[in-house]
Amino acid sequence: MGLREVLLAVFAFGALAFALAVVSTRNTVYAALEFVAHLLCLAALYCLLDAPLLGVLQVMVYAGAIMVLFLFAVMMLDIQETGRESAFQGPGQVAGALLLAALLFALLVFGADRFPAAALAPAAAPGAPGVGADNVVRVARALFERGALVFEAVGVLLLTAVVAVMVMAKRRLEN
Amino acid sequence: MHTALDSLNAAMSAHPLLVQALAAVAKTVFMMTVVMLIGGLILSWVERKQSAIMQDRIGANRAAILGVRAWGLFHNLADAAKGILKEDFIPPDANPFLHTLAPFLAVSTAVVAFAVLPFGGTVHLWGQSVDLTIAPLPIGILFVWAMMGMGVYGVVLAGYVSNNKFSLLGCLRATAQVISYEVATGLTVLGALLFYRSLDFRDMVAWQMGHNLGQVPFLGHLPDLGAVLAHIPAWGVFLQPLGFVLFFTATIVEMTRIPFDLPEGESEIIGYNIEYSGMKFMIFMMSEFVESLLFAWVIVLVFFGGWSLPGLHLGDGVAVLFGHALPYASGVALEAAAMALKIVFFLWFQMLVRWSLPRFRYDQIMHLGWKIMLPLALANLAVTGVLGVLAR
Amino acid sequence: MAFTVTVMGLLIFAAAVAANFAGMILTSTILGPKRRNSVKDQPFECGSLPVGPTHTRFHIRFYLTAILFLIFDIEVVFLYPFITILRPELGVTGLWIMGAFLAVLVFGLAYEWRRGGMEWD
Amino acid sequence: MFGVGFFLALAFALFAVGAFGVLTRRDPLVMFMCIEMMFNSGNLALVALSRYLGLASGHALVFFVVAVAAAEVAVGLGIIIAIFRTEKDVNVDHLSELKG
Repeated sequence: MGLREVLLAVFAFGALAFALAVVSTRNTVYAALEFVAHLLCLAALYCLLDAPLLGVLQVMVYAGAIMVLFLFAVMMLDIQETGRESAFQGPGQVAGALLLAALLFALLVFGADRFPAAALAPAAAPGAPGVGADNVVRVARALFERGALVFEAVGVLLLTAVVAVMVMAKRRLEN
Repeated sequence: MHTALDSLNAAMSAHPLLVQALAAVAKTVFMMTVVMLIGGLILSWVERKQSAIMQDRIGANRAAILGVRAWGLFHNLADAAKGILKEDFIPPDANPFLHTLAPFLAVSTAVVAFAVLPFGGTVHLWGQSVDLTIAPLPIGILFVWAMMGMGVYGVVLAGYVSNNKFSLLGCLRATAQVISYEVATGLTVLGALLFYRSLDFRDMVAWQMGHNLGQVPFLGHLPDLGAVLAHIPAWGVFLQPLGFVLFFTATIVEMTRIPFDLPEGESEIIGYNIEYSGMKFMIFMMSEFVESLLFAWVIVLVFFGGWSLPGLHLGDGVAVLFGHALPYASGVALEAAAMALKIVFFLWFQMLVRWSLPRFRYDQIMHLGWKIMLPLALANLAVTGVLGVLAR
Repeated sequence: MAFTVTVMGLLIFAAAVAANFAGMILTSTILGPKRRNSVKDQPFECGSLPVGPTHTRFHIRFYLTAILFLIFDIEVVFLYPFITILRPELGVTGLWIMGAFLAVLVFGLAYEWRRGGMEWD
Repeated sequence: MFGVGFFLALAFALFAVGAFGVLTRRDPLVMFMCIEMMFNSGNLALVALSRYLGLASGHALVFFVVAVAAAEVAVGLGIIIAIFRTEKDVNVDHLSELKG
């Protein structure tokens, strides 16, 4: 087992452990911080899977912007005190969800079993996003040569989001 | 003696990973020393002396060891001792772990960003090529931005866990200010990256060393100037003067120094760190100095040619300075000195700005960021992009 | 090999940074005196007694700023890979692609500007 | 050991954890984080599969997913704030405003 395998194991375990922590923590701020840690583990996994650009995208956008928005929302709602006694649904619902999650996981693991165990394509495969300096260039080609139309659609979606948030905030701005 | 050296050489040649591991440790020690010395000790001394010079005072000069005052240099050691020995106050309602985590995050994210900053090219040791960068990632500059983004958590946590409404308001203002200018910071370097075509700092420096202004697409086409421009190195600042000015301004806001120091406002406003004392408070202050070194370094790499020195060419074991051959080692030393001098210049320039300008009002900062810098950065990018593509 | 070396360097550096600053903070926590009293434990509000709840609600503008930042951060992240292939490969087509995208986002910025989402006082 | 199957299983586990969180939590913000976790498990599967198949298009897809997630969070959190700011109580079970 080389350094790479050890790191993969550590970050995979970290991602799963922090995910479980998010689900089981009562305090919303702690849950948000654990989610950030979960995201950082995922970013490290992306880097180990030869996708450093996605790893840094994950940290910049998810951890650096989306989660900051979450923390702002937590502070705006001031839910440190409320929700303490009723963080979870009733026991029946929890048991049902647990069963469903276990079933889902079992089903999907069964499906994943059909992939050859150790087969990750060599990074030098034609068209593959290699880990070197051309990683960015290859992803950029996939984004802007074949995905140009989707890219424009994403732009329109972001515009919609800005307009929607402005409309929601309008009443409060006028007060 | 000879035999010991020989056996060392043999051992090193036989274990390439050992060479790299030792090199990694050496690079880490070097970088930590630089950051702690400059960010932790020297910059706060320079700050005192620079302000004293500009205000016609003498500045800090009393701290002495055995009567030696050394121009006040020992004040920083006295500060460090005081920081360690002060009471570490944790508000009774605050979570001690998170209260401690906040300053730790604020400074360590900024320092980890140094991992992608090169301090030289590549050297060869025992048949191994060793990059003079701790982590030569292909997405270097984005790594710095990502770490800056993570630094926000230190501020948010400090404000939130302190259980003080002024801390909370201070942290909101600080966060809003820093994230507003992260967009401007990210947009203003893009014009220069259009030429470098890489997100790796080493490629950026290599491009600036390998080109002159005569070879730049739209400048090189101007018939009369071509001959003159061929003597000027193609540094980012010549390609992107507006981009450089905007970037420099945005970085000063990012590190929340005067004239944009609303988050802590030393004299009258109370900010996100009011419930901090002793070493933790000093660490918040130190993170500002660390960021100022970080940005000076990035500016030199992106806009001022990194370690390149006009007229100096390093080839395969030979150095040529304006046509005169030099020993290779002195060429390398010249490059290192050029890099260090450029960084020191920008650190000094940041100090100059800090002590020259009065503080902005909060609405003025937000206005400047969103209504002036962002449109200007977008316009700069659009013009550069169109010219760069059409004059291909 | 190159990959392992990069990761190893980053990890060694990160560990050194973490150990350094954790050491600095812990040393001061251990060495510093601890003398608490009820006045010192009060939230610091410039000498006056604390008034009202700690977690005051704040203005929606902070949230709007964070939203704008999120949207433009996405745009910046798209621009970085784009700029690396604009000149050698995409050319004029690339200008149209990014021009349309930026125009849409600048429209959003202008909308928020006009509706007063960026007014601070 | 660390073939594509490992990463897919990890992605599925994260998806299951996220689904469990959405079903059992009452705090709207934590529920939202769990939805993001499910998004992210999809991203992890995409990255692992494009590594497996040697394609860059999976990476491009992750870019789009993150952008869509950002838009979704901006609007979703806006809605949550708009609803729950008027009430003192932050609990999805007590939310009857949207009932027809």
